[in-house]
Amino acid sequence: MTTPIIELRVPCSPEYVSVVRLAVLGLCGRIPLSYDEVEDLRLAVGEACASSVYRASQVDSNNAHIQVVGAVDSARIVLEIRDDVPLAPETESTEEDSGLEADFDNQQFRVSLMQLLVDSVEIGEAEGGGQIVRLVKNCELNG
Amino acid sequence: MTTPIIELRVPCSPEYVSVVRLAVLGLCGRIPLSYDEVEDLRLAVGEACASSVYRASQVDSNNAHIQVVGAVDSARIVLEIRDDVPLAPETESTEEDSGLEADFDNQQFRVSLMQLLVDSVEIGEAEGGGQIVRLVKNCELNG
Amino acid sequence: MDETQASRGGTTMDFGVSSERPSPAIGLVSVTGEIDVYTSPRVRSAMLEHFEAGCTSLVVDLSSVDYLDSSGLGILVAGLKRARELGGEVLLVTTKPRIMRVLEVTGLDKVFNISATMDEALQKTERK
Amino acid sequence: MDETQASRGGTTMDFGVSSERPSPAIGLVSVTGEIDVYTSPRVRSAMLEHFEAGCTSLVVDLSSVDYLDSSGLGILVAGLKRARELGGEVLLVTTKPRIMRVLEVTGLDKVFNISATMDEALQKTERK
Ligand SMILES: Nc1ncnc2c1ncn2[C@@H]1O[C@H](COP(=O)(O)OP(=O)(O)O)[C@@H](O)[C@H]1O
Ligand SMILES: Nc1ncnc2c1ncn2[C@@H]1O[C@H](COP(=O)(O)OP(=O)(O)O)[C@@H](O)[C@H]1O
Repeated sequence: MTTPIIELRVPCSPEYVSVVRLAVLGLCGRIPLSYDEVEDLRLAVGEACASSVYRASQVDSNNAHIQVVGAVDSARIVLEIRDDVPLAPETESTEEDSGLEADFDNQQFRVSLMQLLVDSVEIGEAEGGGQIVRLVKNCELNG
Repeated sequence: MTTPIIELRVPCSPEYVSVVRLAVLGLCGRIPLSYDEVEDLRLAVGEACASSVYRASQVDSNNAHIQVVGAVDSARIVLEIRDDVPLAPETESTEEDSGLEADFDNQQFRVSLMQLLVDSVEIGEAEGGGQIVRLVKNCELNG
Repeated sequence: MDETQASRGGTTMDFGVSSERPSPAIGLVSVTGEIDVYTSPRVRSAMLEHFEAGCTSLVVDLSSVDYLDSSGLGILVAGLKRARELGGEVLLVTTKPRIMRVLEVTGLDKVFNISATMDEALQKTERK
Repeated sequence: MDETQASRGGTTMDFGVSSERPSPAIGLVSVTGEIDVYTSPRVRSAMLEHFEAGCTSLVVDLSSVDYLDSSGLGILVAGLKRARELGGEVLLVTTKPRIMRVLEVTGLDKVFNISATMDEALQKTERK
């Protein structure tokens, strides 16, 4: 990653995902991306955060945080979304007793959506055991 | 300060002040403040950042950063805006050779403006030598 | 309030859900604001209430929604599954390019019946 | 583009300054977006250009500005000082409550001549 230029840390809970999206919007004001490219990136970042929030809810991680590090240059914007929620071993998704299952709303779908929205998505394990999602969006120069 | 809930770190330069303002806007979505109260707070935060940016420009601090720590509860929002720009000894403001002096645009005016906009402003020296501005805005419950 | 809120960048403060039942079998859910991991449970509740009241088809008005993430998509798809089990369907109302983009990119524009206006959607449900 | 930009919360992407000279003595500066520590130098340049071209009075159209910080205020006050030295003045155009709020809280609503419309401001300069 090139020089990190912004860092943001919020609680890993649903109500703070919009704070991250707004900060990313601010960061995008500094680079040559079109309206649609910015919105695609904002959605991808929202998905990465939603993935962290979902994993935190599965393990009752009340003190978990999401950290976002963003770097931009004239050619691309790189965003790393990292959490400190222990990566669980793969489990069968548990059925809720709710009567309207959001079983479509799973982690794999989030990953696919991110891949459709940005130029590169890498998912790995952070030091200390959380998840890192690294999103890259290339900028078209003079675009 | 109560539990810090968001932390944001950006380069101490003019183009990143709007990123901070947008993140504060996101944070304000979580608390019972009116539209005008939120805008007052956003302006106060912008002034604190402008003060850091101005001081960095005076000492050629290219690698300086602004760190914002925000905490909210139902009664108030507390924002600390901290930089790592060495606090200069008081100097006479130097005249630019520009022909349109912004001599009104000084640090004291920023402090006064912040005091008019939020309920409490405290300015101090950060560990390591930078400036900390601590802004408190009280929330009217059910307001 | 609408204009000032809008100019402040769509925080979740602006979020709202309202419900109506134009006929016993049809539930109408109108959403304003951003549908994300924080707000989508409220959309889910409104949809569930209609099913529990005996509706078989839902019309979800997204014409004032400009952000829709996978949490919201998941809830819409779950609602569609439920409606189909009951012999009904879920119709979406939107013309917003960003919402169309998300539906297209996920292929869901082919799964949902999408209308430009509420009237058009209601006519489609009546025709059945 | 205007509507979508506005709904995205006023990033400095939307910023713009344009200049006109309706008469040799009067410079007109129209600003769109947020005036802050990043964008205010562009307002300053536009004002300076008019003075250098021989204008003695400026009309600064802030009717599409919804954020104005101390950097912007400083530049407007510096411009007013220069204009007064030349026997002219600086007129502001705005009806935005947030801009009026900043001018009132700083007492600058009593220092600047503020008009609701550009026409009103231009009439005031002609009357002199
Ligand atoms: N394409 C991918 N590349 C890297 N990691 C992936 C990919 N797809 C899924 N993962 C990882 O696998 C985890 C579980 O995915 P999945 O099995 O779809 O979740 P669910 O429990 O909802 O079924 C995700 O959180 C993600 O970290
Ligand atoms: N009311 C105050 N409370 C605490 N500190 C203050 C106050 N007013 C000014 N300061 C401090 O003094 C510094 C210099 O202010 P000032 O002399 O007005 O700046 P300038 O160099 O523009 O004249 C500010 O950066 C601020 O840290």
